[in-house]
Amino acid sequence: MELVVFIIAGAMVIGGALGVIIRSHPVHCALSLVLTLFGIAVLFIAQNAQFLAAVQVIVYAGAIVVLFLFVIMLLGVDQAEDLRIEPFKIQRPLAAVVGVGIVGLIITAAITSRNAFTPKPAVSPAVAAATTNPPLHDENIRQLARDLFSDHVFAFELTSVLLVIAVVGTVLLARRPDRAQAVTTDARKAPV
Amino acid sequence: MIAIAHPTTLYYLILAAVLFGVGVVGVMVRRNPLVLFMCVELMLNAVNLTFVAMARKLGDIGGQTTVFFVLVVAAAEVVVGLGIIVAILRRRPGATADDLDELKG
Amino acid sequence: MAAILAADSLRGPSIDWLGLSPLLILLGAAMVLLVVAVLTPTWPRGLYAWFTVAASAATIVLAFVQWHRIDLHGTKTLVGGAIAFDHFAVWMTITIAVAILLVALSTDGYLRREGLDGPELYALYMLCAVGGIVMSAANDLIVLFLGLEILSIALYVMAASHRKRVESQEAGIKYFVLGGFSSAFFLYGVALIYGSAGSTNFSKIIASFGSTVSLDRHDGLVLAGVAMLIVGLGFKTSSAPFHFWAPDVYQGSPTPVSGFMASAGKAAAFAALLRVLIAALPYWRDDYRPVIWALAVLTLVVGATMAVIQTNVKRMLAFSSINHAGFMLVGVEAAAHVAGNPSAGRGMSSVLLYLLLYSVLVTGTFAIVAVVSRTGDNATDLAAFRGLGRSRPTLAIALTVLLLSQAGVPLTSGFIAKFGVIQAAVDERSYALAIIAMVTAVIAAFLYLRIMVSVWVQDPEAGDDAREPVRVPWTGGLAIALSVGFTIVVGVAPGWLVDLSNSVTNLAH
Amino acid sequence: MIGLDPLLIGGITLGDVLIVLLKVLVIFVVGLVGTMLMVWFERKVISGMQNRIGPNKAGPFGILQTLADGIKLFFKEDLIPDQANRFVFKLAPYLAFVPAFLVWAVIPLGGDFSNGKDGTIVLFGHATKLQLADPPIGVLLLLALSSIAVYGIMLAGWSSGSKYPLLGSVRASAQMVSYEAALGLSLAGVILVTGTLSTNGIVTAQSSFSKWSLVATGFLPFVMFLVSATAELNRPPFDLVEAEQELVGGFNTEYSSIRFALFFLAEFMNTITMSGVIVTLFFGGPQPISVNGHTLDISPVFGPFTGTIWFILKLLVFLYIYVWFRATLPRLRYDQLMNLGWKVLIPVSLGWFMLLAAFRIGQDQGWNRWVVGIIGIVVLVAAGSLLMLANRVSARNRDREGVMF
Repeated sequence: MELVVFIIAGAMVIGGALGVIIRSHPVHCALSLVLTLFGIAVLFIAQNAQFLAAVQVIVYAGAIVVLFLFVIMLLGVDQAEDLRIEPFKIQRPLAAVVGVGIVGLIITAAITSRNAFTPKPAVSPAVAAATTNPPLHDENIRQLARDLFSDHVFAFELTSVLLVIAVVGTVLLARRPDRAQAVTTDARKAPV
Repeated sequence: MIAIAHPTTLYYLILAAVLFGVGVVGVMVRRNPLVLFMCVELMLNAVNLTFVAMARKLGDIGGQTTVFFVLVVAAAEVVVGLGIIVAILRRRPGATADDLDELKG
Repeated sequence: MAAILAADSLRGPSIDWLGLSPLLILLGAAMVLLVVAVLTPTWPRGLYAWFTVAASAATIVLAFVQWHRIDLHGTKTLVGGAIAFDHFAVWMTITIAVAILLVALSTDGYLRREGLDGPELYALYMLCAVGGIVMSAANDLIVLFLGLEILSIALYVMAASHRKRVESQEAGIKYFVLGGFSSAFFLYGVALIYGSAGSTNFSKIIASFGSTVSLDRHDGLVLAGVAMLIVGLGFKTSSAPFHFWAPDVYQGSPTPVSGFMASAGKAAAFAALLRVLIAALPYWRDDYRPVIWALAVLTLVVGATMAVIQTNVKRMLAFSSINHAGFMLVGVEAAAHVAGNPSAGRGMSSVLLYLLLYSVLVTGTFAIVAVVSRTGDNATDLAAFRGLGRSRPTLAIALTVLLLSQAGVPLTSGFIAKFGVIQAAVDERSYALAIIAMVTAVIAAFLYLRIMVSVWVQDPEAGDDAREPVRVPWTGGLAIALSVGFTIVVGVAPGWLVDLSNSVTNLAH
Repeated sequence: MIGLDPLLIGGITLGDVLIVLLKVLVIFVVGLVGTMLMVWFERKVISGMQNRIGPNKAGPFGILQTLADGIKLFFKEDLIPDQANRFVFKLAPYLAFVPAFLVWAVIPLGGDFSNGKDGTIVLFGHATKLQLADPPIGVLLLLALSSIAVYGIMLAGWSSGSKYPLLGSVRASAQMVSYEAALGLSLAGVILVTGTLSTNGIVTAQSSFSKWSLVATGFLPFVMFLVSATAELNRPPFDLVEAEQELVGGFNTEYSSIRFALFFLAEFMNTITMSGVIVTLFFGGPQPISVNGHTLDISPVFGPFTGTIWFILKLLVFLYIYVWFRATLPRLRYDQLMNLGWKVLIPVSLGWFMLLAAFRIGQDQGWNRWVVGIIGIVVLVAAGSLLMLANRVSARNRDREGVMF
């Protein structure tokens, strides 16, 4: 059952990811990204992370990709990129080598420490506790909340700093340059 | 739950690694700054998947909490990144990463 | 339902507010600055900068109080083990606060000249400093990552903040894409370490690896994780081969911001590197030390040789900062020899000393470049410095002192810094590394010499080429003076600072 | 795992599967028929308010008018503009339509909630909830689906390859993303009071009138929710997306035939869905009206479907309110819309949520609730006046610099 879910969602994830890097049109890329994000959300549910699955959809699909699409449409930068042009001859082989290298590295690492993973640990503490007394309906959310506000409370507060920076930064960047006193790119050619 | 065969944590780790690799290749190959961001998002999602898989393996909720933080970071990053892109594209519509050549590097 | 909720009420960790006070001061000051700036149409000129200076000065004072408290009560961790409260953290707090103090002073005149007056940049400096301090004090990989992101995202914005220069926005976008890329690597490393250690908390990671039998350790995953972490932090510290963003970004960013990146940004990244490698993963030191060694050699060589062929002073300084990063890596390598040992050599303290001294140096240098770059922030090629010795002799002398110090000439702080790391390397018998470092120092000296020749020997531009005269605002002048003064004082009488730096090796767990 | 229905505990028999399938089928059919009736209802009510007759030819009272319209649309020629991005153009109507349906999966449509029961009833000898699924994240699913709904509109406008639809869809997505924040914040108040994310749990918690979230959260979140839900739906007075005078027909100008019908249906379906959500969140869903232990008991008449009757009655009230809005309120201007969203709804719902949270902490810690309330309100007023002051200063700065934003 979980295997079936894994295969379908995994296909969504990889298919979407390939779509992002292969499709020439930014809007199509964004839609492929959504496919990947949904696949990931499904995998989260399959691994008992319901809350994260919902947040993943709300934040990523509902906000981030919408923002991408919004920028694409607002700026009208939706012409397709010609993927046949390769500015640097070495770029693609190099990318392929690096990509395969990284994937190979991690997979090798994971497989060498395989014995840590293969025997499915049905007796992990949380699961063990769950089998003895039936878990609350929203056990996952409760655990997450408790962890968030006890062990990770400092990190949680730090995210607020992060959001403040994002807001201040966007306000700073969104200001238009005053046309009256715009300085050209080369001050030497500008009438001083 | 009908137990036929459970995908082990290893399956998820490999899937995440492949996703991460695709993201890396994308960042190195593509030129449209918006698509570059999307590839970075792919990489972050690969990390999220890894965290959740690890959290389940360890029976520890901490991995899921971390994913929550990564989501916040991703949102903040995208907001700022798109802000920069809007600022730059407003001046020069249709710029790709290769057109950004004021800085020789 | 009520019964369940009551049973659920959780107890948060206890919080030592005084221990967190430097962070809170900076955060609060940033908030106050933003709120008040929104409520008043315009502030009297220069008040933003002075407010920032006051906040960072308060931070420094509070940091000294913390230093004393640690002397009395020893180290500990705060807020449920999220961050460490030790001399290392306090030292970095001071370093970063000094950096924003100097940068804020030099930003004031710069922003007014460019017609960009506003509170946002100052608020970002302070928020960014919060990120940097959190990074260097982190006792948890997630906290460290969030600090890293706070620092980086603020830096992306700052790099792109000059609205009138296309180069600035391009620098922003380049930095952003590569920064996001490297953050993802760092985070993947965190995920892999979390998977094998079962926690992201440093204390728990050490406990987990310390207690398990070697068979049970998932070596492959940890090694891959460490590699990813080093790649991620390699970008942030601009170590070769992950340095390629630095010249472009330093050149494109507003000049005081470049100074901020080279000082606070680099300092925080190195502190994070030390925390991760030395504090969290001492058991893997034999695995990552060769990597650090290779990075150090590459960084030293690339920084020194590439710097010499540049013609833009900001790019030169970027490569020079890469070369300095190489020196710091020499110190990190020395520290890695003894990671986890009770007697923690001189590696770590030499790196921290280097960071403080270099931060002051480089902010001063960039303050001078900011002044010389003139309106539009574009006159940063070597030609723009020609004849500075004749037109602004005091400024030229200050620049000469700072450059000599960067080159590592005795009687300046740069010498103390370089001497420290090389001595640490020699202590740990990394003779090859020490020799390479010294050779590259000689090559890099040529670069500083080129700027000095421009300043003192060559004639100023005349006729059509002539640019507006260099004007030094007094705040910028003060920043330069402070930096030069510190450089000479420490260069002449380094003993007290070196002694202080020797106590940073006692990390909290 | 995902929905803890008593039906699915233990072994799954054929009967259980059939019941689930039956639920799906009923929701689907009733949803479609309900949408058609809603179109008719709206036209009839508006024509009544405007003193005309409205549809009256097809069937009794013109009730089959929508069906006739649907058949006509179905047989019309399907046009795809030359400039259109064909794949996305075809995809968009489904993206608009599907989320509206999916929400019904988590809304409790009935069941027995009397005396603190959790809504389980016995159907054909199987204990089950009158709800397709009850995931622990129910409310978040609502938010997720409402954020997915943006895609349909956004992509429809963009893929048409035509100017006005694009403008319409850019407006729509900005509007929906902006109001989603206020929607989420007012919803957070409900979650805080009921202490659960599951829709079933939220309904269970609202066992009497004083415990209805409407009352328990202090009425304001409901108003906020209603306003931002109307904006999410792009219904009047927030229907700038399809402001005919400005945008020809809005994001769906280039659509015809069955694809247009899908957008049309999605809009009305969404209205019903949102009414259902409001009833569930604030009005106790299938719970009967009960004040001080006196319950208005209609169960002897309707048996196990009492809850469903209550749900439908409450739903009808909101459907009427939406039609009423449409008939009476003038449309906002775009800047007014954005100001309302960002400068009023979001700050107010955030402030109110903080106040609720303060009360909650006070309750846990045993503080005096009056003191908490007074301090909270003083703080909120101070923050509010700061915000207003800041708005005024920035407005003055804008005037001085002569910039548009």
